[in-house]
Amino acid sequence: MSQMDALNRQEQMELQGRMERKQMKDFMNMYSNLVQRCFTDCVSDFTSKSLQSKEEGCVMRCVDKFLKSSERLGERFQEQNAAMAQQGGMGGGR
Amino acid sequence: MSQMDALNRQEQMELQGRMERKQMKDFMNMYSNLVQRCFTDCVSDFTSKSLQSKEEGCVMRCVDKFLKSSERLGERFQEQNAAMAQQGGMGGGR
Amino acid sequence: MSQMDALNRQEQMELQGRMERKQMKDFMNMYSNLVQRCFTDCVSDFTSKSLQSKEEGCVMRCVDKFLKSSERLGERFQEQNAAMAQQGGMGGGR
Amino acid sequence: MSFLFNSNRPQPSSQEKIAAAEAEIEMVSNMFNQLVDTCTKKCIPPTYREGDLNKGESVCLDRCVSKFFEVNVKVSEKMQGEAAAKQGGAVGGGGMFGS
Amino acid sequence: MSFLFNSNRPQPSSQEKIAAAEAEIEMVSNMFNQLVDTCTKKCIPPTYREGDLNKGESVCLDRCVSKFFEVNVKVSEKMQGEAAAKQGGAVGGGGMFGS
Amino acid sequence: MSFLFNSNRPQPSSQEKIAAAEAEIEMVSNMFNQLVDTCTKKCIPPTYREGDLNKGESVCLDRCVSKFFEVNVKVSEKMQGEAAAKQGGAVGGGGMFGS
Repeated sequence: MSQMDALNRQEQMELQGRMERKQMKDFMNMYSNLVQRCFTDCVSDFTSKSLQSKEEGCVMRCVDKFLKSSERLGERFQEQNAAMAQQGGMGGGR
Repeated sequence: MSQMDALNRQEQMELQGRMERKQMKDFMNMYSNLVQRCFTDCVSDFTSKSLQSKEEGCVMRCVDKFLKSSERLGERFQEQNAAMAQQGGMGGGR
Repeated sequence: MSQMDALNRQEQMELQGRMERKQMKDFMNMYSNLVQRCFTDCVSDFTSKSLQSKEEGCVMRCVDKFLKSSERLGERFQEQNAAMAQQGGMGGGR
Repeated sequence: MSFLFNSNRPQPSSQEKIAAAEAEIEMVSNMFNQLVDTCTKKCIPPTYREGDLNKGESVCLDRCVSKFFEVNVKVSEKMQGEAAAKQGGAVGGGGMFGS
Repeated sequence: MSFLFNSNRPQPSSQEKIAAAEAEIEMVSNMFNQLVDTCTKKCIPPTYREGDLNKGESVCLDRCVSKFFEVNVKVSEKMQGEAAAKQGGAVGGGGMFGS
Repeated sequence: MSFLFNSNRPQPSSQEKIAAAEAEIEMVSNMFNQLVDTCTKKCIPPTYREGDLNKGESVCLDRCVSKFFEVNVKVSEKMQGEAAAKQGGAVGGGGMFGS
């Protein structure tokens, strides 16, 4: 990131602390989006109060698929971001 | 909450201050979600610039129903959370 | 804003600093909502990896229209807010 | 939206005063963001045949703002009524962490 | 959701302890907000013929909470399993800024 | 997205530098979160017959990322153009609290 180079040691540590808090927050958001999405897509029967095995299977596959999607998207994102940085375009490269 | 026990008096006060700010933020979010939801569901006629009485009635019942839902969901949530804590499962008990 | 009058010079500067950070955050949110919205509405063909000229045109018009909408909504919002403040109603006037 | 910020404390500290002012600005700003989101969904069809706002869209946006404010007034009056009915307790709604 | 907060560091500072407690409360609060959002969408039709919850809506909400917790347990178990499979590394999921 | 952070001030303080770096990271992180949201909606049908990504889904995700970046470039160029047209004022868009 263009402006990070200009940070001294202490500033970098402060930034890292904030990033760790942000990472935890991002993880929590990702987790609750995942739950909400898989719940919404897989659970629609409210005639009973426990999860049907069909619903549970759907939720498990949904989580699985979502994690794999995120991973793949993360890889592609970083490739594109790196390519962009080399071209000196948007996105600011390290 | 498992880790709150470990906080000393001063830390608890700091945490409480943050929680009060969070509570106000949560309330504001709840309020604006409520407005957005009831507006979206009840107001669809833009041939006039004032609220029709039919729309107003719908908004009032929507708010009413939403508050009652939240209250009921809050009660059930706390019951489940307490039950979960007793089982020593997810959710971390006081 | 009703309570801002009560702030002294130093408090106002602190508040202004926070507002600048908030403004930047708001701008980033606006920007990413705009991208997401125009992408979602205009790009639906994933048989190729580059943007079709039809899609690009749609995105450009979408951005254009969205910026004009926001501007118009901003004007109306401030008029209403000012009118409200004069009536001493909700919204708190300067 | 000043009903939200009636503090009973005698002498607010600097940080409290800044936080209150910040919260008030955030409330207005939140409301504006919701308005943009809601009214563009109501008034702008996702086809984008031209970049300009046409007459119908412009009028719809203006009326949408007007109705959105009216709904806000109605809702906040109702919530104040509810809060008052619970005899002046803090406006807590469905809050989970009521003190 | 304590599995998220297993820190290996020996002596957390005051700020770290407060941040951890805050994160835990936020996790529960987030979950509640999602629950409200999800379950009202599932159980409350957008017609609002009356302001009270009718029998069907009430029962639906209760069951929705129950199922929502069950789904949370299943998902968190699965994620813990995944994290453990990657031999105890930090739970990072699709995180971009893994240290 | 460095066009957002062209500050004219001579000597930024430590806090300003950290805030700027933080904002830049947040911008990228926001963009990624939006990408995940948008592309999974476009490419993953809500049926979940299997947990793995099938060929069609994988290819769709890859192309979606590519198009999402292209759209970002186009949009940011357009916004820069607009900002420049308003002769180099702060990029404010529809901001409410312009200084």
